[in-house]
Amino acid sequence: MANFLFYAFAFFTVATAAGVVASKNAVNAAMCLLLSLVGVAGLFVALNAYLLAFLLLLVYAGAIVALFLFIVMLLDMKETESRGFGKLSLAAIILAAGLLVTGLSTLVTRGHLDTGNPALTPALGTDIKLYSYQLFTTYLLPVQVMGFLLLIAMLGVIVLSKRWEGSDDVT
Amino acid sequence: MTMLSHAIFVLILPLVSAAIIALFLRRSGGAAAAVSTLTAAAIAVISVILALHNERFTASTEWMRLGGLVISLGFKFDDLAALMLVIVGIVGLCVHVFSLGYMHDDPAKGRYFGGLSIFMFSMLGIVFADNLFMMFIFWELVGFSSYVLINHWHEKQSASDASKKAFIANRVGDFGFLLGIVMCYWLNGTVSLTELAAKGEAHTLVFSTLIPLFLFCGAVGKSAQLPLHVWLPDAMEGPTPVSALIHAATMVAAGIYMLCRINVLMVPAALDVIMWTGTATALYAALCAITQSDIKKVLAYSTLSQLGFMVAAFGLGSLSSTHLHGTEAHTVVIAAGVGAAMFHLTTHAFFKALMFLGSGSVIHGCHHEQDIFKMGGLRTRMPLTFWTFTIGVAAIIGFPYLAGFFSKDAILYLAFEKNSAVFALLALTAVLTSLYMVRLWKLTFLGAPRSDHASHAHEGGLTLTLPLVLLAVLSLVAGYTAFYPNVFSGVFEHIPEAHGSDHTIIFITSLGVMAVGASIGYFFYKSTPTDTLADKVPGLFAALSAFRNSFDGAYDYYVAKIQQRFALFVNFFEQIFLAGLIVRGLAGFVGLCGLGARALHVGNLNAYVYWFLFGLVALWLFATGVL
Amino acid sequence: MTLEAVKLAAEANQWGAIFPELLLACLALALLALEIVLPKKLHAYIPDVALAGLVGTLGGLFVNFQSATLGKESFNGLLLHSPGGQVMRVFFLLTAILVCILARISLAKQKVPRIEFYHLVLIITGAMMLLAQSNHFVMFFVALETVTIGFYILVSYFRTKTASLEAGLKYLVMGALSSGMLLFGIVLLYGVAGNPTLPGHSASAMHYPALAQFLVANPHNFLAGVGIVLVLVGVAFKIGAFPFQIWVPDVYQGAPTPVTAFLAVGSKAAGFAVLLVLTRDVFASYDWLVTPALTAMAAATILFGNIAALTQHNVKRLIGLSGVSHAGFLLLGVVALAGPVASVSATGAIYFYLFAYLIASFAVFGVMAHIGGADDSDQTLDHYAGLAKENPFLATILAIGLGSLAGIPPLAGFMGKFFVFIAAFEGGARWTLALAVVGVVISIYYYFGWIKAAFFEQWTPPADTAAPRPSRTPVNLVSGIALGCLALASIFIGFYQGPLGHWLTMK
Amino acid sequence: MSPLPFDPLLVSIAAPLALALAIALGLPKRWSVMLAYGAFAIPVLMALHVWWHFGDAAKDHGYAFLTRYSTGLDGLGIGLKLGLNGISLPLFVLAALVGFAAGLYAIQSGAERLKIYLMLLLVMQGGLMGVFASVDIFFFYFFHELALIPTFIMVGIWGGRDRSYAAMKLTIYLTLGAMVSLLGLIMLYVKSGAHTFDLIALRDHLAAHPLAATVQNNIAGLLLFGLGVLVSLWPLHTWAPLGYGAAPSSAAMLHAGVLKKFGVYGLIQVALPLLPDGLAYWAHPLAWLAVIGNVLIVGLITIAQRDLKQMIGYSSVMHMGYAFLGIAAGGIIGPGGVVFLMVAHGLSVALLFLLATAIYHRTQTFALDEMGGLAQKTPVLAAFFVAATLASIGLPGFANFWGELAIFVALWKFSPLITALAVAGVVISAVYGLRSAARVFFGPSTAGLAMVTAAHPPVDITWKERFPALILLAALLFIGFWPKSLTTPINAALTPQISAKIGNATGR
Amino acid sequence: MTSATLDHYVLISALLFAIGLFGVLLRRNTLVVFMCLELMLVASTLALVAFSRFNGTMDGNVFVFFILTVAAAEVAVGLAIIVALFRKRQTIQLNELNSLKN
Repeated sequence: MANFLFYAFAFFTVATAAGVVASKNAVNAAMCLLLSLVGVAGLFVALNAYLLAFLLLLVYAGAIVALFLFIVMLLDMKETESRGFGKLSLAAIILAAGLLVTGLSTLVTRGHLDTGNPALTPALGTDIKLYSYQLFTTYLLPVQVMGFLLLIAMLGVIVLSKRWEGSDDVT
Repeated sequence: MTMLSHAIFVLILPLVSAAIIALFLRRSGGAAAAVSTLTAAAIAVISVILALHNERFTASTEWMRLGGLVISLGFKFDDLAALMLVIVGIVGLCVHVFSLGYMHDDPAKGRYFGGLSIFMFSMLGIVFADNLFMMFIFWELVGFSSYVLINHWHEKQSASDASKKAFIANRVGDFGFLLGIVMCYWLNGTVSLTELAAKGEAHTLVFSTLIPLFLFCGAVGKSAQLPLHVWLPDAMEGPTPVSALIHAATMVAAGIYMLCRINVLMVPAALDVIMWTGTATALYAALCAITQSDIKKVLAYSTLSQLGFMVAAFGLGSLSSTHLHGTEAHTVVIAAGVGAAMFHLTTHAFFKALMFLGSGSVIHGCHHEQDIFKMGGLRTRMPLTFWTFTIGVAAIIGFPYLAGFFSKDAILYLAFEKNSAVFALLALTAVLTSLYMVRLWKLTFLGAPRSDHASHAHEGGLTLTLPLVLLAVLSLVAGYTAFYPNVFSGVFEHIPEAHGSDHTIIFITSLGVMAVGASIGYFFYKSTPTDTLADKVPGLFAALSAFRNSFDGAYDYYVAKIQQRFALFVNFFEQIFLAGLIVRGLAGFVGLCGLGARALHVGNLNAYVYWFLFGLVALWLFATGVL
Repeated sequence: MTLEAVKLAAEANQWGAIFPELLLACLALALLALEIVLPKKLHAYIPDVALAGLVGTLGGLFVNFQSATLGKESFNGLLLHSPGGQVMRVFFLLTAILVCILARISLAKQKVPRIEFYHLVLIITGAMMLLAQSNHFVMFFVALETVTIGFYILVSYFRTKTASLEAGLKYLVMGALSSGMLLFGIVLLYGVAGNPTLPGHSASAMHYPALAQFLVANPHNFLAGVGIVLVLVGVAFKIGAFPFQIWVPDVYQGAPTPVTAFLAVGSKAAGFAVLLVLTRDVFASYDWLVTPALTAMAAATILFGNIAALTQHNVKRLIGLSGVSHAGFLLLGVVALAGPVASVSATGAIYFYLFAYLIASFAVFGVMAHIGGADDSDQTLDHYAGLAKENPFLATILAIGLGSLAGIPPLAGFMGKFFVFIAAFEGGARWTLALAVVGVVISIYYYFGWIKAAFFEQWTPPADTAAPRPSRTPVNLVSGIALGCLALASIFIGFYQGPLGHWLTMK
Repeated sequence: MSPLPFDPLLVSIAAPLALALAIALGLPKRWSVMLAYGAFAIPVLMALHVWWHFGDAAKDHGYAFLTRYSTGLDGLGIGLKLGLNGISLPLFVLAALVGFAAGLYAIQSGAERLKIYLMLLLVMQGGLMGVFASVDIFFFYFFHELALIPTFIMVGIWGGRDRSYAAMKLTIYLTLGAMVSLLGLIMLYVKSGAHTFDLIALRDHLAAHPLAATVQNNIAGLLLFGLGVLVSLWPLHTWAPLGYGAAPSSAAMLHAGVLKKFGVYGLIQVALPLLPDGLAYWAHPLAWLAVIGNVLIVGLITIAQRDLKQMIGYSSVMHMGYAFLGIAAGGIIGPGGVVFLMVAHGLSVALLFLLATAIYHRTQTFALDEMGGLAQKTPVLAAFFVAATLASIGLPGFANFWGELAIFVALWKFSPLITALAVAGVVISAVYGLRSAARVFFGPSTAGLAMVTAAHPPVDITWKERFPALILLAALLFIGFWPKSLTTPINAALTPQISAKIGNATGR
Repeated sequence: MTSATLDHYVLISALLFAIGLFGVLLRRNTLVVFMCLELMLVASTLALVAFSRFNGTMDGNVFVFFILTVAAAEVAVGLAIIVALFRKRQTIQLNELNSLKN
């Protein structure tokens, strides 16, 4: 069952991720991203990281993708992405794809990792208490920094978006 | 005062005089002339004292030391040096005195007399030098003073060119001279003349044909032998007293003096080269002199020719004669070349200086007219000059019992003994000498004046005539070795003397050539404003002129067409190839790379992402050593 | 898990050890508070508060330089307070001070919010200081991202200018891309180092010492190698090393001049602080991998940076590409450190170089801030023509700054290069060193070209009056003093290295 | 030690630099000019003082007046160590003298922006004093670069024709040379294992642990290339004539006269004692390059020049060929001759540049073809110029002669053929030297000159020009007549270390 | 069907990463590019969680928190920039956003 779940979610995730790249339309891409995230969340579940799966859906799917969609709608771009590539860029794309495939296959063939029996390793991700313990003791400093990160992100969005008196913005 | 301190005083005195003139008396020519002339007088007096005093000495002090290279400042005062010293002193004094009158109105008198003092200093340095480095140093310095004095009337293009030519031709000779010195230094470990002589005595000298040949290069330059003779006729652009002193009596003779100094280093092969060079120069110059119309140029070529005689004499080498003392036969080797050359040098110095000063007197009298075809009839107008000049002419053509007669006989005898081809050629040269000298004499002094200048000519003042008289006397008596006190025996005992039948042969030959040449000269040439030879045998005249100009032509061709063009080519090569193609090209290449690198920043983000991907791959490949 | 354990873990958080960072954070918050509290006419003084606060923090840091925590870990091993870390703290504080001074000049020409800029600078500075001292990949990543995201905002801060926004977007995409690679590298390292079947594995595999131990035990692990290379890519982006330098000219050109300076000096130095720690302490056993990679990168960076700068006419792009070449020279020092024969003086040489670079760069940027007009992405060499006549002070500062950047004795930049070269030679990077020499020679051309423009050329107005030269901002007291100090420091350090010289033998 | 209460070497470095700094900080012009006299004179006084006391001074490894000042780099074995040995002493004095002359000339030149001009010149002067007083190789290099930078700026601002290109080319070339030689010095520093730049310590260390032959060859190769660029070894010389052609006179005097000697000095002071095998390895290629390239090719190029200043520039390139030949020849005579020649050439070329500018002020041109007959108007200037020319072509009586002579003597042992070619250069130099003197001064006046002189009647050399020229000329003559003044210290410095090490001239 | 091992998860993660990277290479719509960047971050989180699970360590899981936060902040700022740029230039096509170049 676990295996089936894995394969199903894995396939789903990869397929929808490919959809993000392949879709003509930004809205479609965002929807594909959303689905892909759901797939990843599923994989998280398969890895017993329930909290993280939930958070992923909440933060990514709920907030980030929504934001994307919102912006896509807001900008309401009439033009679609120009299609077709020049010979040079086509060659570059093929080369890049080749490189990526080569890299992946190298990673798979050479990067084999033995693991102990997963059944025997403790699934620490299930324990919510552990997260909080870690976040508030060991990783307290990064959490504080994160706070400031979010603060400056907010500030940044304000600076970049708000109209200021006297500014010669045109919209 | 010891004799050494006399010598030092003599050497330093003209330098001090020159320094004083250069520093303080540049604008006051009269004072400069006085200082310089007094110096010359002192030199002459002390020279004679030094020579007469029977003390011969060597002394040296270290001048520079660098590692094992020691260059010393020394005195080698032997009979040879003493003889040369006296010649320089006396001729120098005469010329100084003559210059007082001759250069009286020159605006740059200070510079002139300063130059003369510098020259005296340099020349005395050569005379005294006890080693080749020191000799080289003063060798160069006489070249410098010659340069300054030839260039005295520097606003004349010809004077400027002539001085340059003289210096450069001398430098070419010095090129070899220096190499010879350096080679001798490494081969024999010393360049001290005394030590070399000692090694020669001890038969430890290392011989090499190259050393004397290299050293001879110096003499070729300084004594204006073929093929570096070209500067001497041009050097007549200088004031006439300068020509008398430097380009007739002393400096040009330094080459012969130097050869005599290094006689110990000579090897037969080198002597042969020297001999033939001298002979060729003698003959060539005599041929050139025939077609000259400038009084000084005739004398210049005659000087060349006489220098050729001396060099040839030196090249003929030593004589061995066998005397029978009872039953024992003594073989005596005398350095006949040295003796003959020095003897001729001595007599030549006097009579050639006399003639040059005489010509100076003529030029002065004729308001700087130098063309003999515009002279004539000066005999009556300048009688003293005429008579003294006549003595000079007689001396040079070998009129019996005058100075030149003895010395030339000695050379001819030596040639007769050693090499009959040389003898024949020298004899021929002697004919020519008589011919052109008589031609000059006749055209200048006899007949009717052929120009206003000549007709208004007049004798100069006492300063002009007094030296003439002195030199004339010397020209009369200098041929008698008995005339000299015994102090020069170190030189004069080597003068070859013909005895018996040889003596007769030489005497007759000598008389014959003199008579033939003089007759042709006297009877062939007419006192006309044009050259009789050019009129009568224009082909020969043209041929001789062309022959004379051939060297200059060749050099001019070399300088203008080869050296200058090659220099321009090399310069072009440097500008175009080195500074252009390579340097600018490299810069351009880097610049192109820069443009290429600049073009990579296309501004498109997608393109930039490729950089990341390819960069990642490349980095991986580098990291794992694939690339 | 008892309360005791929690307490114990909490006590490991020695907040006192990061008091300068805390001060900066508080200062940043205080700025925002002041903006709300103070009446509008007093807003003009808020930047001065920031400046004063920074100077105060710097002073406090100096007073407490030999702090009790020096050489120790804090925050459960997240941070390591090394002497090098202290040096970098000073470096970032200095950078921040100078950026603030530049900002006072540049922002005055723009209609944009002011206070937030200083706030951002302070937060980024704090994050950089933490970054330089991080001893754990989580801390590293978080601090790095704080810096990066802060820079996204700063680069696009002049949002009324297309250039600034476009630069922001480019920096955003490239930065996110590099962060992604870096993160993936960290993840791989974490995964490998925590693998229970491998020797030396660790439960806290993102802790540097633990990771280093693991790498020593597994000297040829493939995945670890991939992880290391990916991390290097991420850092290489920060320092602008070839081939991850491609964003540099565009972003430097578009960004506001103070931000360009901050990027060129602060961000780059942060990258080097991290790279230094990683190559020296963490990846040391993978020198077979790191050394060739860094060597190739250093060589290519030096050459490319200098060659590409050669034909630039826009001075911001020029200084950006010259900065790339400086990254190459610094990488040379890192190579010396990572090589099989580690150079003793390499660490100190890099620090010295960084300080020399800081001093010289800010001198140049300071002049640029005065020369540039409102549209400061358009600043070409022509704008400098005749500067020496019109404003000899700025021209002299510029010449000294550029001379130091070019590495001309007796200026500090030369000493930096000299030390790095020695280190590189000791480290065995002979051929790269030879290339570096070629690079220095090439660099003379554009640095000197700039000086030439300022000193030897006259300003001739172009035929079309469409592109008038922006008027030059007069030098005010603070920036005048700051620039003067920078120039004098460049000269002084060139002659007398004093205590900075001791770094060179610092372990 | 010197009897002075202060370090004369440090003072002679610091005095010009201090005034330069003061000018930079805004000293008024009046004061700047007045103090400049002092700042240029102090090094001369100090130099004469140390020269006078050198013989009696206590010495360590041949170095007198040793003092060390820490600059914070003791850990690296770098420190400002000042001292003079028999090789640096003559050059130290040279730097002081030429600097003084150049300074005096500059002060009176009335150049535009005189203050900055003087400031740069003072920096140059301070750097030059430092170059020759430094016993620490690093500072030796450092001061050289310090002195170099003003050259670029001076060419760029006050230069003549093509100044922009010339300044750029000069800068790039010299940076290349400096960087490559720096690389060599770093290699020496690291490879020696002594981890010090102190020349004395390095000597001791390398005497005990000589470097391997290949290492020596590599280092010597780098140094020869790098310093070769700085000294304009053919074919790396093309910056020199261009740069000198464009440089203002005082800068050209100091650069061609003194600064350029840095490279040769470095080879003698550093490479010769430390890398004897390395130098011996390169000796033949170096000698051929120098004799064919510098002496013959550049000599011919010099003949073809039509611009007086460029001609002097080329001639200085040519004479540097002799310096390289002397180094290649080895022994004591060769390098000793080179030191001699450096001093002599420094004085003479500085004099020539000074006079060339004086000529320019009268003719308004450097083009030889447009000049002629100036001697009629300015006889004393002509005399000076001819004297300087003759000095530079090696006439005895002037210092240059001894240097060239010693080099030729040493060279014969090395290779007679090369000697012959090198001596041929003497003829070439006579050709271009006399040609230029004749073109400028002798012969009838040209029409062009007549026009210029009609507008500005030329005055003869003024005292403002004459005094600096006299200093240089007097020094040339003094050394020329009393060569031992130089050779005594040179012998003392070269004999102990080098005769044992470089064997190809067996102690001579 | 073999059971899902760590290798499988790493492969999926790497695949996601590669797809994201490829998307960044390929797409010209800034928003889509940005989405692909997010995909790359997600790929990392997947690997982290997998490693955390199989290695039996907690750090990876906690790290995901931080990554998510960073991603959120990044997106916020990024979108703000994109919007601002769109307002100035009326386009968000990458190939049209090249006013900064030589």
